[in-house]
Amino acid sequence: MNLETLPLQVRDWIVGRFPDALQWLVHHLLSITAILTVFGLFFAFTTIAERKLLARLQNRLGPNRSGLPWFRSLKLWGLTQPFADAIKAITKEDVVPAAADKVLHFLAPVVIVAFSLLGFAVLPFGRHLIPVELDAAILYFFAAGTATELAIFMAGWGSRNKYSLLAAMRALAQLISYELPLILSVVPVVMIVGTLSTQEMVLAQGGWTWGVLPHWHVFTPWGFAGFLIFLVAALAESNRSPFDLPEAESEIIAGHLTEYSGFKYALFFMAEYFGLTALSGLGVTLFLGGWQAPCAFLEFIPSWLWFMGKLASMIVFFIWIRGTLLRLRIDQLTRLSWKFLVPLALLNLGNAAFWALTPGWTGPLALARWAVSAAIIIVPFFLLGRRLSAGYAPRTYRYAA
Amino acid sequence: MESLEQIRDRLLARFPAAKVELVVNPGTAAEHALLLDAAHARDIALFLRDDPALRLDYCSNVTGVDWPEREIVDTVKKSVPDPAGGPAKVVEEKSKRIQPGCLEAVYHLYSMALKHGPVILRLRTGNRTDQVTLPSLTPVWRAADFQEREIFDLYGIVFSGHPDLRRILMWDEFKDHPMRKDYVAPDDFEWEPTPHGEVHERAKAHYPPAVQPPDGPSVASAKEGPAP
Amino acid sequence: MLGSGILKGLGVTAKNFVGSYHDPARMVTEEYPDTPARLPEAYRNFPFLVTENATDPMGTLRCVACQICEKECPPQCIYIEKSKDKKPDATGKPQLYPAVFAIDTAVCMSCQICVEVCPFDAIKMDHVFAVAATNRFEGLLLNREQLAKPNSYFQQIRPAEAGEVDTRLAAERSAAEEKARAAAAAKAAAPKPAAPAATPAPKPAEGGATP
Amino acid sequence: MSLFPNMAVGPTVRAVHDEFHGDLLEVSMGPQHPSTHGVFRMVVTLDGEQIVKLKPVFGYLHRNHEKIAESTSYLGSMPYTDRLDYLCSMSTNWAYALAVEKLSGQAVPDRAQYLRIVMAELTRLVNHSCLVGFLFNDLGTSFTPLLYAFREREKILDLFESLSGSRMMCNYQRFGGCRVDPSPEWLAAAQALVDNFPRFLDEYETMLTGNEIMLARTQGVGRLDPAHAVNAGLTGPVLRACGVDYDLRKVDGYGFYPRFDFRVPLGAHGDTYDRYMMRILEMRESVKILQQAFRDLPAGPVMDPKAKLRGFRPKAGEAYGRLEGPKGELGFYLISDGSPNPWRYRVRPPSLINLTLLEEMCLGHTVADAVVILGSIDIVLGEVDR
Amino acid sequence: MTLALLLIGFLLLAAAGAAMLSRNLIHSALLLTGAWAGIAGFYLWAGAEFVAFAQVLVYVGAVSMIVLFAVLLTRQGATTAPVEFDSFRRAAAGIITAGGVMGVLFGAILGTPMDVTSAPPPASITVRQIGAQLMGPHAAALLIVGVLLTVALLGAIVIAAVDKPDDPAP
Repeated sequence: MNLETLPLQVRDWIVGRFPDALQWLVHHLLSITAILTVFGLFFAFTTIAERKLLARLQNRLGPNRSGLPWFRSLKLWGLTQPFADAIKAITKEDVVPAAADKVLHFLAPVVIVAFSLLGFAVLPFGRHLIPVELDAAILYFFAAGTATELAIFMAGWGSRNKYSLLAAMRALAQLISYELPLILSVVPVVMIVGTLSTQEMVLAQGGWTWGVLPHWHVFTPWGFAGFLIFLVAALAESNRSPFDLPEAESEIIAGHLTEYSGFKYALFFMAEYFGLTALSGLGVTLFLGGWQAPCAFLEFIPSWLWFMGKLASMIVFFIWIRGTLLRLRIDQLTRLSWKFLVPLALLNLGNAAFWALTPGWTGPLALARWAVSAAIIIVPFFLLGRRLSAGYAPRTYRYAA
Repeated sequence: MESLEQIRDRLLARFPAAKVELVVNPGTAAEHALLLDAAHARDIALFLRDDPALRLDYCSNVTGVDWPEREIVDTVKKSVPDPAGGPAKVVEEKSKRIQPGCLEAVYHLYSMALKHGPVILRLRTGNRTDQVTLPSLTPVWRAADFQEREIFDLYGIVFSGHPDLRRILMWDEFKDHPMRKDYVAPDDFEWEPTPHGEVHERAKAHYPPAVQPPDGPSVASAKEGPAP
Repeated sequence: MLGSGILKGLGVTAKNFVGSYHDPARMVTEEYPDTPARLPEAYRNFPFLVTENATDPMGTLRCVACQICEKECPPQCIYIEKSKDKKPDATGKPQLYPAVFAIDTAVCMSCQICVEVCPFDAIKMDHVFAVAATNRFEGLLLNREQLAKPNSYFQQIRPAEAGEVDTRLAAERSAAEEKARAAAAAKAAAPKPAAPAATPAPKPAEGGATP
Repeated sequence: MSLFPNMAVGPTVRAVHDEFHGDLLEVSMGPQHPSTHGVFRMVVTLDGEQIVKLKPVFGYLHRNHEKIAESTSYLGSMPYTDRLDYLCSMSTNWAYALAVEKLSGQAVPDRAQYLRIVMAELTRLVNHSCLVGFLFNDLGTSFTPLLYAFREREKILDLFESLSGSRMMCNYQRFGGCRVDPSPEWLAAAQALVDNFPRFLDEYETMLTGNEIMLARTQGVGRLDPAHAVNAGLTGPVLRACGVDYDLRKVDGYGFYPRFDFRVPLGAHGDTYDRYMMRILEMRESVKILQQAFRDLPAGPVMDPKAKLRGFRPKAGEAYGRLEGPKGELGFYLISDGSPNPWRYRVRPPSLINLTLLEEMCLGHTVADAVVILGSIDIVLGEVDR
Repeated sequence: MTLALLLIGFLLLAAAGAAMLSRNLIHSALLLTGAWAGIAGFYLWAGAEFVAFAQVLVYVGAVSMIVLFAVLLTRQGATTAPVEFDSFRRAAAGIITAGGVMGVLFGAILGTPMDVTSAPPPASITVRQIGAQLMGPHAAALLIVGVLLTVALLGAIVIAAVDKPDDPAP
């Protein structure tokens, strides 16, 4: 009974207690409840982690006052803050504007939460812990992710409010223009591994050279470039920091969320975090070796701990980005995608093709292979980068005579 | 920079029909001003801005001042020969005259190009009731735009030629001009029962005696209990 | 390189993140209700009337109802009614005292001009900032009893300033006593040469007793 | 040179109703809006994201400060001047004291002049760090630069509090000097603060000045032509960002400024990036002035002995005193008729006049830029509406 | 399994019908998207996962956006007024064309030889086989579709690009 297969044994024990006809149903229901509880708590503690990490970035403490209801003196460093927020969100009055299109206004949060949860079905959390082994898993993941645009449009249009309309337009432009780099950064991995199923992708990243260097895709030139493009596109897809234009609080108040309050607002909030977690889960699976351990001798730690650890580190990176960077304007955002990310992603595709065609280069040739592969991606990065930031440079100033 | 008198003489030479007077400032700051007549004000302003010697390209401050009618008592000392041949007695002759009121716009002009100090222009309206129009100097200095709108809003001077003369601080439906000396504040303020002075009298008129608090604050607040 | 500015920015925030754990300059939160607020001595909020001792506040009020502060107060939030009779003050001179002294703390903006213009050091600025009342009209209108606080409280919140004021007042009082005693002695000496034959002058001790 | 370059026709203005593009959207930003720095309203007409027309609306915080001043004594108006530009009460107090001293010919001892310069420069640091923090908040950072700037600002406000009694409502200057003489400990604390202020500025610059997104979002946004700026009466860092060399500390040389050696930074493009850099460079210059002031602060009285506190009646006459406030030229124009109350009390508000060209700067830009341009002009509604 | 088919079919037809009958254009656009999702459900029932996910990705993700943009750009979204009965001739023309289209459809459905008994579920095809098929015999079709879509994309950009001057030079 080692820790690795503990969740499986618990599942088999529970499923075993049901009659055979129901076993199939119970099996899937169990995996659904497992995902909901684990990622529900993960969402709760991501909100508190975000607020405390942002606070620490800004030289302050962050929420640390909400303890337990009856043990007031026990402060617990604010860990029960998310449950306090949940109660607040539920008890707050849910104001629906009179002119709003009631149907759309109500449906938007439902759709956005449903579809953002679908993405978790194909992520391999552990060596045997994969909810559904789909052959076309990546395609399913992106199919589930597209409906968020629809939901944001419904929210923006349903609220009958000028700011929400502006936000709906911005959100559509942003999500559509960043869907392409996201998918293009995933295609090289599919090409190299040769399958769409996530479990095989993680298996393909197994093994270590000299027992220490893992074969994760991120440690190859095309993988690293793909991972960076994936990060930028994931930030944009989940409306996070440099790209949080739809709810740019300084310009159009809360964008498409302006007319939402109470539990519906909390639902939107939850959907955003689920989307972020699902996307970073996919990133971990494709580039950071999923549940693979970084070194051979660390193999004893259960695989699902590795997955959760990498997932948490990516979320921390997103929070760190949010604490530092400014917001892009809508035309710069779309220009960054079409004129910079998409060409780089296409080049990366070529780069991965070159990598796939030259497995035979060993010894000194391996260095050449690395050099060529790196050059294919770095040289256009500089060229496109210089053209993108043409005319923008820090200036030097003169002083009055 | 030339002295004010030289500027006035050059202006009179340049615009013979204009009436330009020097207004003396009795205070210690001794910042004297030029009183222009309304008709030629804009041409003079354009001249002051574009003249190479002056180049007053920066209108720093535009202020409205309200001078209501004032009764001036001039005492004139006259020596009256004493009919009985005694020494001449000095008698003060008091003559009352009414100085007509007017609304005034004061412009403080500086030069950013040549960095020299204030030339102050004063424009006065005919009277305070019907002749209240002055030529707007916004087409000459855009800086006067908001400040002239404020003078129109708070004093009631109508600036002819201003591109967008609307009230700037009060809401558009407001009728009176609050900064005039004879402005009577509307009586619809919220009752503030600090029962002393003029506020108390006006509060009495508003609220029937039943609601009024017992006189004297000490009694009222004793019931309320001490603030911490 | 395109991303260098962004990377430097990330470096600075990382330094602040790490700094917030060990460098006190980078952790500025003061958990107010738990750690009490540190007020500098010069802090001013809402005036109070100084009384000589705490036992009989209305008796030993320094204020002589000269109404200078009522005239000088910009928002006119002080209301004073003089007393009809006089009462000897600390230096013994019979002075008026305020029958009614009300400050409307809803209007007062704590600008301490009343403290500046008061010739008798009767009104000083307080350190109270947590002020709450259930009724925003009568509740914030503080009367004489609520405003009066003993001199010991004044020494406690402003030690330096209280010390100065006390030494100055003590000097004035001793000077006033000097003058009173000299005047009494002169008065006692004057009647002797005028009427030596009259019954002996009233005992000088009794003259000295009237302060 | 037309004064209204594109008042009527913006770069892409077109008829209100256009068949293919749909009609224009009129949005009212304010008076309750997260980034209008107070109750300021802009009625913006949008074509998609681009601004076609922008009308500022004022008056939501109008208390008629000037009418109150006409029925209060000269000294009584001093605490009200704190409430004009509530971020820089010390320099507003000095401007009012300067005007009254010019009106009544009141002398000011040397130590008081030095202290006034120290307080004015500390206020400049407070105001500029506040502005830069809020500008980045409008640009979209989640409060990080704002809290770094506020960390420094709070230290200076603690100094003001331990000196004048209140953080922002200092009421510190009097006609003829300052109210309180700072203690040696206070001077030592101020010296220490000023010495490590540049460390904060360096950290700020490494974090943000080279940031690519910052360059993209602010360079070329809200460009201003120097000739229009001078004619529209813009003053302060907004004007110097267009390259016009006009700083009252050098031009008027009021107070003891001629004794200090400091430089006035000038911009070249007049856009939001230049306005941001003006504030950063001016903060560095203020630190230099403060160090010189602490070094040779003379001893002596802080208040002119002949100055009268009550019953102050200046001779009939008028005076216009002005100084270089953090936002621009702050002037007080006083007309006295010999009575203890001024006959006319006028404040020249730099925030209001700097907004004259707001529409010209925003035309053609998007909603996001209008917020940033407004943030870079640095207005405080207490001073705009008086 | 047929119960699932009936359920999916019923939902599909209900959504399509509602889309037809609803007054509000935006509602009908969204109901249409619901109908496409129903078709994807049908593919899933038939075991063709790849096609189902492609259907959701293409139709529910992209085409619905195009339909919504079309509705927004022509600004009909707000109007909910039903089309009145204009003239007899127009109504008759409407009925004739509807009848013609229905006739063609039913002819095609009835004409195809379909054995009613439920065919044995085909062995699940792996994505690799689908890839091989696409790259093998159907490579030409794939390339033509790719070119066609790119041309359509460029055409859309050319039409939509208003002759706006480039971004104001920095």
